[in-house]
Amino acid sequence: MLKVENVTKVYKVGTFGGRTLTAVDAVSFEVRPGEVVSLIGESGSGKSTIGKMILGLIPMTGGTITVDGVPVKPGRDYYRSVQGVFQDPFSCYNPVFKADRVFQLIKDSYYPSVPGKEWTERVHSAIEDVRLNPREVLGKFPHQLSGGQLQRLLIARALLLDLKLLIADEITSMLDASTRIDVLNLLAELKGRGLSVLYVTHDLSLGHYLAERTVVLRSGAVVEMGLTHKVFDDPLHPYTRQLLSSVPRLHAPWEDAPPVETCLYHERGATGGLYEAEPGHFVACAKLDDC
Amino acid sequence: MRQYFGRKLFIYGLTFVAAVTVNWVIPRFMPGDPVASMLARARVSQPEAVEAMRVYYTNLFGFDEPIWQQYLNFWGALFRGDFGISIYVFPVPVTDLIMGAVPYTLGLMIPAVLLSYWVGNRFGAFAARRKLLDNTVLPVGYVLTATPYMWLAVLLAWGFGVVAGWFPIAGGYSFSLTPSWSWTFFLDLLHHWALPFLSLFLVALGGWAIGMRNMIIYELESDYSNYLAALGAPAKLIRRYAYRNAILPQITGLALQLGVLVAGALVTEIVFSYPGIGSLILKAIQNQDFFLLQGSFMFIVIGVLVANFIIDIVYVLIDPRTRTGMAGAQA
Amino acid sequence: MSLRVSELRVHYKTLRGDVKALDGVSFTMDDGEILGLAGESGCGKTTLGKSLIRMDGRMRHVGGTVELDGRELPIGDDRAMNDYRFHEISLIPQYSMSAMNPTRRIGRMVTELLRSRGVTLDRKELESRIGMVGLPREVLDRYPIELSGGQKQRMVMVISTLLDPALLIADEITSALDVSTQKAVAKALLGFRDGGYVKSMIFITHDLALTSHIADTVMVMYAGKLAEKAPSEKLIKAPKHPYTKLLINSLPEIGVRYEERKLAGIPGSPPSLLNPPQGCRFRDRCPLAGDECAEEPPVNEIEPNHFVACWKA
Amino acid sequence: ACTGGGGTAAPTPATSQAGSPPAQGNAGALPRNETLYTTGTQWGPPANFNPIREWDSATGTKGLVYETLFHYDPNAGKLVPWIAESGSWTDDKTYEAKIRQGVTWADGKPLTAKDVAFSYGLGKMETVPFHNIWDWLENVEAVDDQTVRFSFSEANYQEWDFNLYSRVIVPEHVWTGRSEEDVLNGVNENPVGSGAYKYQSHDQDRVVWVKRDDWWGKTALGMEPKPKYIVDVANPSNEVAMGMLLQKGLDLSNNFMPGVANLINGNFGITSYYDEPPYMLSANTAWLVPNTTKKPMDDPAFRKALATSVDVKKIVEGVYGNLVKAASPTGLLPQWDQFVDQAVVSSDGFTFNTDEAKKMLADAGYRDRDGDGLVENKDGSKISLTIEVPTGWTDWMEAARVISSSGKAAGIEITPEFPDFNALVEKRGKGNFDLVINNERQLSSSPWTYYDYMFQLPIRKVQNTTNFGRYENKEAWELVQQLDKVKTDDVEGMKEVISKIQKIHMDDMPIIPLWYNGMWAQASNATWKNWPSAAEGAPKHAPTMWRNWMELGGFETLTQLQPAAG
Amino acid sequence: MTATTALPTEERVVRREALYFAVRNPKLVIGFSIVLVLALTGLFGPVILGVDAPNEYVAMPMLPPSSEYWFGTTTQGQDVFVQFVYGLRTTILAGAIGGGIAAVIAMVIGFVAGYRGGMVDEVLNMLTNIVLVIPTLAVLLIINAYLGIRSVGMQALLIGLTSWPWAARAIRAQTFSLRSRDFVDLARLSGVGTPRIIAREIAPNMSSYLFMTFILLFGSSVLIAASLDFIGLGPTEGVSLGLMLQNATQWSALQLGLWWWFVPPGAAITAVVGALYVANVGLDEVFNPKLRET
Ligand SMILES: Nc1ncnc2c1ncn2[C@@H]1O[C@H](COP(=O)(O)OP(=O)(O)OP(=O)(O)O)[C@@H](O)[C@H]1O
Ligand SMILES: Nc1ncnc2c1ncn2[C@@H]1O[C@H](COP(=O)(O)OP(=O)(O)OP(=O)(O)O)[C@@H](O)[C@H]1O
Ligand SMILES: [Mg+2]
Ligand SMILES: [Mg+2]
Repeated sequence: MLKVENVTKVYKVGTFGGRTLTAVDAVSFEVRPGEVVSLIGESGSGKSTIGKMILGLIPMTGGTITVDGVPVKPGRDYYRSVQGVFQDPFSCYNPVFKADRVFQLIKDSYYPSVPGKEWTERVHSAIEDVRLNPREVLGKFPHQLSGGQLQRLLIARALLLDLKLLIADEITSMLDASTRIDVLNLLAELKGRGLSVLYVTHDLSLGHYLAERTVVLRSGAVVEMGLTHKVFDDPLHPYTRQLLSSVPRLHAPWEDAPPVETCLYHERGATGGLYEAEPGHFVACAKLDDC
Repeated sequence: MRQYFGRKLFIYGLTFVAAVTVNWVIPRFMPGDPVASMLARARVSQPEAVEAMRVYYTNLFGFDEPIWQQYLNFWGALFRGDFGISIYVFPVPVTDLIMGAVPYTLGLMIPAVLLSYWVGNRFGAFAARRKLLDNTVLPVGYVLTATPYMWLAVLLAWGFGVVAGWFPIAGGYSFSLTPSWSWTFFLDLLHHWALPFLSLFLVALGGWAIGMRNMIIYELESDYSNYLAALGAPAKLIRRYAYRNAILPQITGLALQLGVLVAGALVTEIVFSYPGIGSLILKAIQNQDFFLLQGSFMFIVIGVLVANFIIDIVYVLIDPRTRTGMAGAQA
Repeated sequence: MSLRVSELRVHYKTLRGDVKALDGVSFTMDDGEILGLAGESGCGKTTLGKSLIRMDGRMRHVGGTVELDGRELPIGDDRAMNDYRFHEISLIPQYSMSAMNPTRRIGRMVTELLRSRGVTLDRKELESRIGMVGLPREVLDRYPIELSGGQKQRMVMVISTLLDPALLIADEITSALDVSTQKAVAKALLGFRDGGYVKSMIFITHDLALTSHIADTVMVMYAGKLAEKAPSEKLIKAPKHPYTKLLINSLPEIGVRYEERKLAGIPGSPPSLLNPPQGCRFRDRCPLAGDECAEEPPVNEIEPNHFVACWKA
Repeated sequence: ACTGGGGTAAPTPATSQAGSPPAQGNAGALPRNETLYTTGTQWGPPANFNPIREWDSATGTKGLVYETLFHYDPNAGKLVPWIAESGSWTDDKTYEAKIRQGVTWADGKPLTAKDVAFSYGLGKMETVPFHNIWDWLENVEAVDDQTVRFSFSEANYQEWDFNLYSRVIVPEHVWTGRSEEDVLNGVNENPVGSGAYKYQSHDQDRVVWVKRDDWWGKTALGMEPKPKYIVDVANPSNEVAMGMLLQKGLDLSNNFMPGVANLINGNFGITSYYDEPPYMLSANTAWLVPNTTKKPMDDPAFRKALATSVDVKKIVEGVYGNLVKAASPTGLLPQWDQFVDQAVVSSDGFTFNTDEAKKMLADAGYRDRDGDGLVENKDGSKISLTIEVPTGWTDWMEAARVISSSGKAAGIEITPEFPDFNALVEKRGKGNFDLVINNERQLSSSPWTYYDYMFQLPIRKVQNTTNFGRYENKEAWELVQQLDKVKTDDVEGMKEVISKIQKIHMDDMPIIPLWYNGMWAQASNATWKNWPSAAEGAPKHAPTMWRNWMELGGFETLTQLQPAAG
Repeated sequence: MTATTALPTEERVVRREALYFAVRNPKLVIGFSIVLVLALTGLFGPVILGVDAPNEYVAMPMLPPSSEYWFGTTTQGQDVFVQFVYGLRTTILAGAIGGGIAAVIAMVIGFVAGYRGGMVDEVLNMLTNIVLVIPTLAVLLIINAYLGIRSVGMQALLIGLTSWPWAARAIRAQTFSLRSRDFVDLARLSGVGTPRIIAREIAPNMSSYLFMTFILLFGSSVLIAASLDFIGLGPTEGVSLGLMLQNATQWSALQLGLWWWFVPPGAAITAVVGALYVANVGLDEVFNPKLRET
């Protein structure tokens, strides 16, 4: 389905682009049909950048990304099957227009010939799919809707297309605990319908809740990836361990993991590529025993 | 840092080339021929004499060469500080005329710009968010910025000069004096300088006061101001900090405004017959003296360019945010 | 008894009427106690924090009193409050990232701030505290922009507690940080309390899990009112208010997977604080709601130090 | 005459005296009571002190520093001996001038006949503006130190008189060896002249002259200019000049000052030649010049109708507030009144009359065929003329508007246009215009200069100074040349020729005289008094510093001034 | 997040919030009232007065203001009030055209540079810089001095062509920050092209800002035009307030006591521009809740 190979992104930074910053560093992973892969990492580790490159919103510096074997080609046809939902639902809506304009844009681009009535029906059913009441949410301005409602409308919007892949970039970070869980449940359902989802997050518990497989990023490079339960139950990389230990848990005290800085080999993630520690579980260090 | 300056220099260099080219091109493609105007001035009627003079002046101004050669010559001359010979103050070199006028213009502009900037900003910062001041004094500021320079200047000249008789209304110094290094002369200079300065100062003052007021209101509402207030810092400190931050955009404002201020100085000089570049330009226009016009214009362009460049550098030096921006902390 | 808040009512003036963001909240705090304040977005947490130190222009003190160490705070009087600020009550704001003047070096700013409050800076003390939160002392010579988010957060923490206030209000100071920084900041806070730099602390967050790690007592608010307040252990393990229960149940934890245990959110949304309904405000979303809920439930101390505002508790 | 300005907001003399701007009694400052401040001549920074550049040398270069053989007194209509003691035609083609004894240059050297011969000899250079006299002047020689002899191939008596008081005499010992370029374009710093003043200093906006104590004229002429210093201020704008005059910072302004009548009538200590309209002496005639090569201006009948349509009174009163006088139909200046043939004027002259103009148009075949109130050409094509004056020349712009509207009233469509001076000069020279206003001939010793302007032939590709209307009339031009050859003391002979010329002018109207521009002169009595005026006992010279006018009375004015305090 | 229970009434209130504050903002109300009065005077004055040649000599020269000639007459006997009304029209027109052209250029350049970024941005930035650094008036002087045709439109055009740089910079910065908002990406994901995104997504978000920019450009155009007129480089025909000022000065109006000729045009320019600026601050307060007085 989605294949990300050796993708690199270098930004020019500084007032006049005097320096460079490698936001994504030779990242490779794969998302299979009907699978949720979660992309985990701290802020600034390059998660959104990867997502946007897949969506063709920013150009890559190196590597290839293919969807069903076809390289990313931003444009109407590509977006018919690949869509994204972003982190901040409030900024996804143009504040001066009504929220349902996002549906109108889809119609104008992809279904100009569908009669209005039929279109309304489709929109209604998509909205009902995300468990919203069309009458409650249509015809309103973004600020009159809650974050959860907006977020779900965005998902409904994506559902209007013949979607194969959805990039969900931290779609729950702005939500209330209770709304959050509703949205997650919805994603999980979509997966059941055969949709591939790349779920970007920095909240480990959410990634764990949803994904089949997990990719852990640090400073733009993959440090560990594999089946979710393997990564979480048996974290190999010290960074993964540190992350896991920092998560506040309701019923357990904070545990202490040795800080990553003490490791001689992990100044900046991996350099020698990934090492398959066990089948389907990759880690960016071959010298774990020394840590 | 080096790259930043390299970049800036490049942009300014390019601007300079463009300005010079524009300056060179415009007169050449407009109607009216300077040689013809010289001839018309001389009131010569004999055809042979006219022809001889035409040849002579055409040659003198270099119009007999191919156009590209004229362009190159212009550049060459520019670097020699040679802007040609004035037509209406024939045969004085344009450079001499400009050099005679520059001290007056700078003497007017620099204090007017700096003082109005300083006073205006202070004043705006002081008045912001103080209901009484905000509602009484600031409207005056609006009125001042909106005042056409010449209108104010003429009113001042008439009121303080002609009616009250406190100030002279023309010239850079008394017509009875010869320049010398004496108090008398200096005071006399000051006496003549006062009104033109005042008219420039007042109009600019209003602008800065308003700019600052609008800017500092945002700063007073900003997070760091709120934090200071929450920690019980006195209003004075908060205002001082807000001022420091609000002044930064005002510095860029200064760069943006410079062209306008030059225009203001021009008009003011004309009203007060102040012997600066402005008066020179007006005369050059009235007398179709395009070498003088080119020269004066070049001078202004160079002045504005240099001022902008300085402002750009100052800005980088005093705003830590731009400096770290250079180091890559900003996207 | 260090802090006693009784029946505090604070409203926001708006065009459409008063937003009753705090509508009669009472609680007490002991010396040395860290009170975690949790609740859905918009339930009035920040408002409570602000009321205790500095109300903004739209806030109006409508009723109730606040006592700190036996003295009543003039919370509605901006000028009179100034004596208490920083010295007695201090704040780490939600906006720590932008709380420091971007154009002053941090050290200088601190000096000037202290001087303006009539205190001379004890440079050694300052440096030692900076060391405590794990920052190099060179930060004092830097501009805020040169610090990372977590560093700024910790720096503000140091500044706010320099005068050893009796009460520190920390408003959502960790929500913008990633988990490892979050942990470091939280630990630093605890260290401050333990080091005696602050006597007591109100720790505002909507992350219940995090609160439970820091706070001694957790208070859950709902729509401008207190819902439940209990020692943190107790509140997590045995919540009594249906809202608290549902909230805790909707938190996914590592180990929980969709396939194995499907979590559920709380249906509906909180009422508007413009015209809050009569009676229990959670009634519309509450699975247990009954007729008695049409009347406002009082806050009962059902166990020592366990307060609940619910008829069913 | 004006009802408004009276005394409402105008400054009172008392207050304006309080703060007279020139620093008084300051060390290094020119003493106010010995200094004359003038303005109105110099239109920019003093550029050069080269008397050959009569058109842009610093004010006073000719007149104060360099002198001419004669001056001319327009009132008496006579040449006044100056450097020359006398001059006469020894035969029809030879003129001899006697140079005064004891005339010295500022450097002490004596001025001799050789200097005179040298100075006229400069005209042999092609680019020197008076080069054309060498078309008919054959030779100049210094017979002895005191005698110069001019031999002519052709004797143009009228033109020669004009030259006698127009050409400056420069010192041979300083100028000899100067290249043509230097003579024409040199700055001539530190001018060495024979005149009563010498250069002291200059700056962008002024030139300062100081009196020569050893000027020859004191004894030879028995006159002495009074001001020790003369400061000529480069022209500020009208209103600034007026303000300075009110502030007593100026003594003599030769600027056109609109509305100055109010100040003259009010009690501001400002005087002019007449204390009633037109206030000023007349200096030149402003004409409306039709392009006679264009339709319908090639038709004398149309031109005449056009002349009749112009409401000059409205210009005189409305635009100039009576500061000028309407011109007589001949346009000859009042000083030349004796040469106007009244018989010709009354039979062939024109006066403003809209109805008459309409009738004349109709009679000549210009009728309104499409009913828009405007006449068409004889062939039915539209007439749409433009009148062009340089932009910024406010009074002329207003005048052009009046001409346009009064033309319209008579049925001629005239649109005012205000191009830049340069563009206008070019169009004017090439004949690409319909109507322009022009006044490029000043008062002179002879109406010949006036008619020379009007009728000069041949028409060239570019007309630089004369006959912009490109009017071709061989007969008229011959008459003008004939006039040139009439001896200047033969007034009757002149009248006879002029009468014929006037007839042609009145019938053909190659140019339409409009009004007499004033010899603008507003003087303040605060420091200097006894300004020329029409009043009894007052000097009758032209109070002006204008270029080429010093010899017409400007210099004499200086000699008659008296300190106001004394 | 709290506004889930949005009621229809609430919506109306919110929609009209800007209006609510607008009509209660004294700066805005006073500013716009003055501009409106003057604009209407300029627009309909000539029609009502029924005069079509404002430069005609209609009365005795130098009459002080009276009931017949409200602003008195000039040295030539022109009715100052008639000229004033016509001048107002021209001046406001010059401001509108000049400001309009400048605003359009600033918008095009600002939007494109801000949205496209990269090389395009650099080049446009450079262009902006060049025009910015070359002093407007000086260029106008030169062009004007050598230009035969000088109509109001031409003048306004030239002003418009040279006075846009600061506005372009400001719009660029705004666009830059809007560009990174997710709704722009979302529009791209919906297959919308760049021009449409700029026009339909970004611009509407800045409408109040664009309007304010236009106001400022309008004001500065009026002032520049007045300066040009005053130096004698104004339109060669017609009346404008700047030309009136020029004429009044050239005919020494003040020195001769004709203050009624000199004062009104300058005062009107000051009033129009000043009122616009005041209104602009008012607008700022209306659209920016932070600035609203509490
Ligand atoms: N347009 C840009 N120009 C320069 N640097 C950028 C740009 N966008 C992102 N970056 C940098 O690239 C790195 C990765 O950014 P990215 O947004 O992908 O992180 P993230 O993992 O999504 O973080 P978060 O969890 O905060 O969303 C960061 O260091 C960021 O500063
Ligand atoms: N300035 C204001 N004007 C009007 N209403 C306000 C204002 N500030 C806050 N409110 C309202 O008051 C209520 C309480 O706000 P408060 O900021 O205290 O919530 P909170 O619990 O801190 O939420 P969050 O978790 O989002 O910070 C909310 O309904 C909010 O909409
Ligand atoms: Mg991201
Ligand atoms: Mg909050």
